Amino acid sequence: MAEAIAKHAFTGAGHPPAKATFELMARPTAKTGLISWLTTVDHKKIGMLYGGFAILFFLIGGLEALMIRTQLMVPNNRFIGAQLYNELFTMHGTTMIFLAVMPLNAAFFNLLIPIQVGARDVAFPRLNAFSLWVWVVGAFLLNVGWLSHIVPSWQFGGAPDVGWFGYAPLTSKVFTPDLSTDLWVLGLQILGLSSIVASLNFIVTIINMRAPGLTMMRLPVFCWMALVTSFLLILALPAIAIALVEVMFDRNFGTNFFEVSGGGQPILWQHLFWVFGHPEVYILILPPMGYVSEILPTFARKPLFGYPIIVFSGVAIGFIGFGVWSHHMFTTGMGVVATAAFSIATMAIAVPTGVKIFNWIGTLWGGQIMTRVPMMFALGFIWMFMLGGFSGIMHSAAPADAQQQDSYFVIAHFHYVLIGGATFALLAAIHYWFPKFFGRMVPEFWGKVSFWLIFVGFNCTFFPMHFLGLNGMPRRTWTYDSNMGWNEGNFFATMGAYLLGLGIFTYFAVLVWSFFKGQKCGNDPWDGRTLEWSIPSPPPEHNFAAIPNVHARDAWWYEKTHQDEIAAEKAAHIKAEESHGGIHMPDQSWYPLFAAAGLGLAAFNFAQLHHPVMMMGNQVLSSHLPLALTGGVIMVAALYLWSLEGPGGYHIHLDANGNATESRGDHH
Amino acid sequence: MSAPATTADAGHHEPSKFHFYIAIAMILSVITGVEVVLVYLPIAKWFVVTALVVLSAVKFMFVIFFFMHLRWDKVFCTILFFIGLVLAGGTMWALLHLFGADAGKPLSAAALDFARLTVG
Amino acid sequence: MTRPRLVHRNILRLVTASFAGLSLALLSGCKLVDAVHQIFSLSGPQSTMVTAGPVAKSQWDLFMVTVYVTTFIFIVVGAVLAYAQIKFRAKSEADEHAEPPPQGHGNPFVEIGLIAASVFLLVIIAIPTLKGIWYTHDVPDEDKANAIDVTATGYQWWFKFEYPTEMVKLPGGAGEAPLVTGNELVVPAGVPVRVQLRTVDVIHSFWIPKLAGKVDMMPNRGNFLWFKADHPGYFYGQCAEYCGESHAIMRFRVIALSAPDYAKWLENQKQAARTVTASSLAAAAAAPTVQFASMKFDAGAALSGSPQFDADPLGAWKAMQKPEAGENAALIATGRKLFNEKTCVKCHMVRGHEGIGITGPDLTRVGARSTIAAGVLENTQDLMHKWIKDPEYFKPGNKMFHGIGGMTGYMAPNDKGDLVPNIILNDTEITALVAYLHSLK
Amino acid sequence: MSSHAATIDHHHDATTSTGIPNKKLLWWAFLASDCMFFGALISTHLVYRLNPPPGNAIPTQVFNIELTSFSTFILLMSSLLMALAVNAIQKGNIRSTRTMLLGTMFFGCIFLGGQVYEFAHFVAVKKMTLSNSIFGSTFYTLTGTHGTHVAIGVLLLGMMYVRTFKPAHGESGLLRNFAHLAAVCTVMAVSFIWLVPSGIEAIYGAPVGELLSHHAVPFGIGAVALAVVFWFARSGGEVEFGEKNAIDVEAIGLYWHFVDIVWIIIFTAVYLLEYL
Ligand code: HEA
Ligand code: HEA
Ligand code: HEC
Ligand code: CUA
Ligand SMILES: [Cu+2]
Repeated sequence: MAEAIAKHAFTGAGHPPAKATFELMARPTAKTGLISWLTTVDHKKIGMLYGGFAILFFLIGGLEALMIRTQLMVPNNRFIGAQLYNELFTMHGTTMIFLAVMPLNAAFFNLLIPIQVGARDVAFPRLNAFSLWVWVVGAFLLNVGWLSHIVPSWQFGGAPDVGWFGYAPLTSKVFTPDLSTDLWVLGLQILGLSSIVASLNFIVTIINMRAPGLTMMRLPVFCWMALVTSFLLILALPAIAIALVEVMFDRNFGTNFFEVSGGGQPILWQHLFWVFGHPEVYILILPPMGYVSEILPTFARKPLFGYPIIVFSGVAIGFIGFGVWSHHMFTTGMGVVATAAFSIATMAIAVPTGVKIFNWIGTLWGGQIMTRVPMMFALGFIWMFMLGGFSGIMHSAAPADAQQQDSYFVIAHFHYVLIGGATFALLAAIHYWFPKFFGRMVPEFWGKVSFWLIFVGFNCTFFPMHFLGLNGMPRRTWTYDSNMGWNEGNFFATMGAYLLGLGIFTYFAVLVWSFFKGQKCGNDPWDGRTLEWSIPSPPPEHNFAAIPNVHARDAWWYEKTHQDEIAAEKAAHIKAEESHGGIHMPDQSWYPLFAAAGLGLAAFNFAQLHHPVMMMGNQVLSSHLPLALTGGVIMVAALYLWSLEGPGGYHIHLDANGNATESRGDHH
Repeated sequence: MSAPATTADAGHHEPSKFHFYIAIAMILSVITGVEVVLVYLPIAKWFVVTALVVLSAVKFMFVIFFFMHLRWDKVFCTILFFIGLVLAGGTMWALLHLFGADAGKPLSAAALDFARLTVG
Repeated sequence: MTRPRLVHRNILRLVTASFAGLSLALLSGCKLVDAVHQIFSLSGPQSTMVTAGPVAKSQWDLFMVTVYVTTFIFIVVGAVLAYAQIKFRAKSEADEHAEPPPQGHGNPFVEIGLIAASVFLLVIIAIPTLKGIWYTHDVPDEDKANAIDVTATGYQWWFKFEYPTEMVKLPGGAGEAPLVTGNELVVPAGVPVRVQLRTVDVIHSFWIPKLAGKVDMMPNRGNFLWFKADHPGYFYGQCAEYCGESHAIMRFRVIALSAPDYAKWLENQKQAARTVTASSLAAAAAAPTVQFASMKFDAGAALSGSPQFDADPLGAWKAMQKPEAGENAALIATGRKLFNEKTCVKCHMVRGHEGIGITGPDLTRVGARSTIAAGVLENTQDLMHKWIKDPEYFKPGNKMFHGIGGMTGYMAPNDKGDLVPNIILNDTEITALVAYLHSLK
Repeated sequence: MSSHAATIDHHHDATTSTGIPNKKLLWWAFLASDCMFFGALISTHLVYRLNPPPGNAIPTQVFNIELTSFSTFILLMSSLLMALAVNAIQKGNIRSTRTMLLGTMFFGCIFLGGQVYEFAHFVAVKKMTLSNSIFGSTFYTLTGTHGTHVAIGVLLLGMMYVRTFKPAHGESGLLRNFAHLAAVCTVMAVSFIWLVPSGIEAIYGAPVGELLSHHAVPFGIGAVALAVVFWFARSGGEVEFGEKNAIDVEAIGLYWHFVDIVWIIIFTAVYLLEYL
């Protein structure tokens, strides 16, 4: 047993750390400062980087939303023009989904999965860093087009403007000749790569790195949802990757996949996109369901009601989610049989989702509910997500959807599930785990103020949109006429959005304040139930002084009630591990960053192969091919060096007081 | 773990699969040969199609279970791979049906020409 | 183990209470009540609730089924959730530190019961859904014989309508072609209309909320939809698939007429373009003009905006069919000449006159339309003047300004490749053009 | 880690919860994902094949089934060698592993050569290009993506081959490191600079001879650099690579075999079924 535990702590699957033969870059060892962040392989640091970027983009996406709402405040408004508006909603949707909610989830995957499964890091720490930096490259490519609004002589053609699902043939060269669409295609492609790599890593981590005793049926629900989500990602993203390749070829090499004059079928893009797109919405909501399933038991002080059923329904949602994509295409003339089949399949998803709602209520039932801020957001989630789910069911009735599709009713539906659902749960999670990772509490009072502002503002913004949609207001319209009966609804929604913006602002302002000034907290400020609450806040680099032995579903709750038994076990583990050389930790590395940078250089120039970019009246980077190839070579070289360098590693030794000392090179 | 394993004595190993692999490869080549011949034979079309599908499925299974050792690995690997295989197969099946249905048929050539003419 | 203390709870209660009170007080101000009422009103011209045909009605009825079922679930589930939230709330700080409650793990019977109940409720929705899918797909068999066919084609950013069975003679003995109009679809009321949906560029979607849900115009595919207007009326339509820069203002209108009115309208449409000369004006003054029977307009709309038009759009449309007072034959002739000289003719068809283009809307009877530029502007002389003066202002990116399919528009590239003004018009010229176009009834 | 396990059990890894080595799990999950990848591509091809637009190319007039059958056979044989390479390293037999790796690469290259010839032939003689018919678009993209997978496989095998020579104790001069790296980079740069434009030229219709003459210089530099890499790699003495690295070889093997099974499907669905 002790052997297994000691080995378990190993990351990098049994590679004996050896002196690097081809040591081109000395392995960085900095623990603080810029270099430590750039070269880190620590899942917590990577998680925080993901989180920081995601929150930044969430605010940018929100700002874009506020501009959209301002334009729609009054009819025939000329605050912004059609073109800019189209860029705004495209980038708002793309940003919120790919650059805010997905990476925020990735942040929590990184922060929590290794700790909740009782491991010291993810299975492939350098690969994890690679996913992060590749994600940054994708985010850059998507947004770089904005620069041409600031410096008009940079002719990227503005930000992407084809809508977040970029229906062909609008994406073909004939209709959107500018670079923005190429950057959109490549940006999404690269974000997809990042997500697939990250998901593979999480799958292996969850399945293979569990602490002794942590069976799958004891796994925290959050980890289960992360596992299902990771599977959805690796299985759904290839569909859009292929679709994007096809668009890219159409644009650059004259293929005919979606080229109407060559016999292409633009509807194929829709199928491939939604084969990805529908699982994608569950990719956005399953991790939030995980957070809520962690938060509710803590604040109701009861275990999750119906754990196996919640887990199973999560798996079921993921699986059925692959068979309903065409409900986004009810109006494309698929024929009655296909429409009927997808309609019914879509309704079926209500069952496993409902099961989760019922079990959450079951968790509350008979508990001692403490309405702390995270709990308020979690409860808000249940209410709002339920409403959003109901409008989803209304969409699933295909003939009724013929009136709702592409109207504000859809906008209302998906903001209820995406904000009322995903975002509320994320805000709950941020508030809940903030003390764990920063060691400080967020003040309750201001948290509650922000909750109420957000809650009220959100409903004021999006509830009227149901009615706007039923009253015939189409989405993606930069202006509307004053005689359509939409004036009041839009005005009200815009006011709501400002209120919502104020709420979001308050929320994050309070976080920033708490980061510096918040009250310090101990291991377990909420009386939590899972393993992360058993370690110090913020967690040390090696997470656990001793790898825990898991005896029950809520591992830490069990530990708290069986302290003697656990203390003995832990002492034994520590001894065993020290006798094996101490706690093994993976080394930092430059290569993930370099590989990603090479990829960025390659992609950025590849996008421009057919578009010379003008800067200050001159054609700069006149030949992009060499630069693109250089980028490719840098990437492959970095990957090669990465594989030669090996995982490396060093050891941490703990003294009786838990103080750590490090030793390098003592690999025996 | 860090023991230089190159010197590990072979006695503990399972018997070499060298000849076994060669046999598998031979079977695979023969099947491929049969497939190629099959399409030229004057037999009912449905039969050839079925036979081809079955034969390539057999080849597929031979490779994943023997060359890729699924047969000797933990079942979980098999499950993992089949999740992807089944979903991909299902999606392909659905797509082919969606496009094969009457409603999914593209405009006739005539209608296409008409549409093109009106673009001017 | 540190725990946040329960400070501020009472302050918070106070804040929420006063917030609620305040909003109630505000809402009771009567102008506000009106406004709030408006927020939830469903009586606009594109309402999906105030339907005017069987297809839209069946869709709304199905929607209401989903509303009833989900509202029921919401009330039941919400009540339980609310009860749990209130009942099991830790009432005091002491409560929170009390022994934790029993750590129960679930109850399979409850789960299975709830799953069964959900499935049952879904079946209630599924049955009418299936019925609706088949009903809304195509004209019912018993009505097929009456149905008329039209073809709607989407262009960035306007619609062309064709009547494949109504042939018109092309001028100069060039044979026959289907009748073509643009942006306003005129159909007979009480008759099923089967619309073939085509597009020449990107995906558009054809949506007349009061008559039928939308169906997309897919490149390379032959989609169609059907609808029937229960009674004569004037209906708003909208492109419902994002199709580029001016998607927002790719609108259209459907005018349903009684059978005799429709026949008269067709009769008039089939003539070549109207030519106004001094003598034709005199002759027309003597002859009786086309008269439309009076009919009821579905007035369930509470509209703001240009009141004269909105008060009776169908009436306004009918008024447009008659030649305008004070037509000036000389000015119209100048306009016709300019229409040719300024190269408008190469994009616009004016059947019987010089116009031969097909990349822009057919203008043979543009004067008789109630709107121009795809439902964006009311077709007054003034607004048409503004449109011709600066189309880009009203419709960013439009092809009349930027050119399309090899035809140069208001702007064209010069030798160096820079865009320069190509069609230059002054106010007097535009006035003449408008006079001409408005004479095309 | 002091557990001097005398043997390595290649089907059970005690350090993981499931006993499956992390790398193996990673690759199987990736292959599951790759199924979707090729599923989408093959779907695209078949959708257009079953509902061809007017004026599409006629596959049987384009294909050369003898060549393709030969390529299929070659790929199967490479798969065999790959399996044998894994078998050898699991026995700790590095020499045999190296031979098998080289053999696999060699067969992979023959397959690639066949494909380049096939493409060039289709374009130049059969007049089917990437853009002049939808069949061309889907066919080249699908088989080209598969070919790219093969090429990546060859690259990975090459890296693995070089790695088998990595000296055991890490003593090697800085200069040597730089020279090695520079050579590797040159090979890569050249193969990109050579492969990408010549691939594009091939697709747009240049015959093989012309291709070679156009790209003689980079091709030459690449060949020299390649020789340099191998020379640097072949250091005598003890190497670090051994039976414990079986999992690395096996991982690449999984990838290689997967590429083979994808071809099994393509061969039937894209080629053979056309002849009915
Ligand atoms: C987090 C993201 C998320 C989630 C979870 C969902 C969940 C669901 N969605 Fe939604 N959806 C989106 C995000 C999401 N959606 C987005 C972004 C779009 C628009 C994309 C675009 O066009 O830009 C969209 C669009 C969309 C459409 C297409 C609309 C159109 O364009 O015409 C449809 C159609 O069927 C649909 C249906 C559903 C259904 C049935 C669910 C179900 O999963 C909901 C299930 C939940 C419940 C039903 C509530 C709880 C259940 C109970 C209390 C049990 C009892 C209930 C019953 C028996 C009914 N969604
Ligand atoms: C998770 C996803 C997500 C989230 C959170 C949101 C959040 C919001 N969304 Fe959006 N939305 C989408 C996903 C999302 N949206 C998608 C996918 C589309 C479809 C796009 C398409 O059609 O292609 C869409 C489209 C969409 C539309 C329709 C546009 C159209 O069709 O024409 C509207 C209109 O009101 C809207 C509004 C809002 C508002 C008001 C918010 C608010 O919740 C935003 C709240 C946040 C803030 C207000 C930020 C506050 C911050 C500050 C004030 C500080 C700023 C400071 C700095 C930047 C330093 N969204
Ligand atoms: C390059 C082609 C082109 C030229 C030249 C052109 N137009 Fe147009 N015109 C269009 C297009 C396209 C539209 C539809 C615009 C839209 O609604 O998006 C249009 C719309 C119109 C309309 C509104 C028609 C309706 O049914 O809504 C009028 C009136 C009009 N044009 C008048 C003119 C006049 C007068 C000229 C010459 C000075 C002219 N056009 C020159 C292409 C052209
Ligand atoms: Cu046409 Cu939107
Ligand atoms: Cu969906």
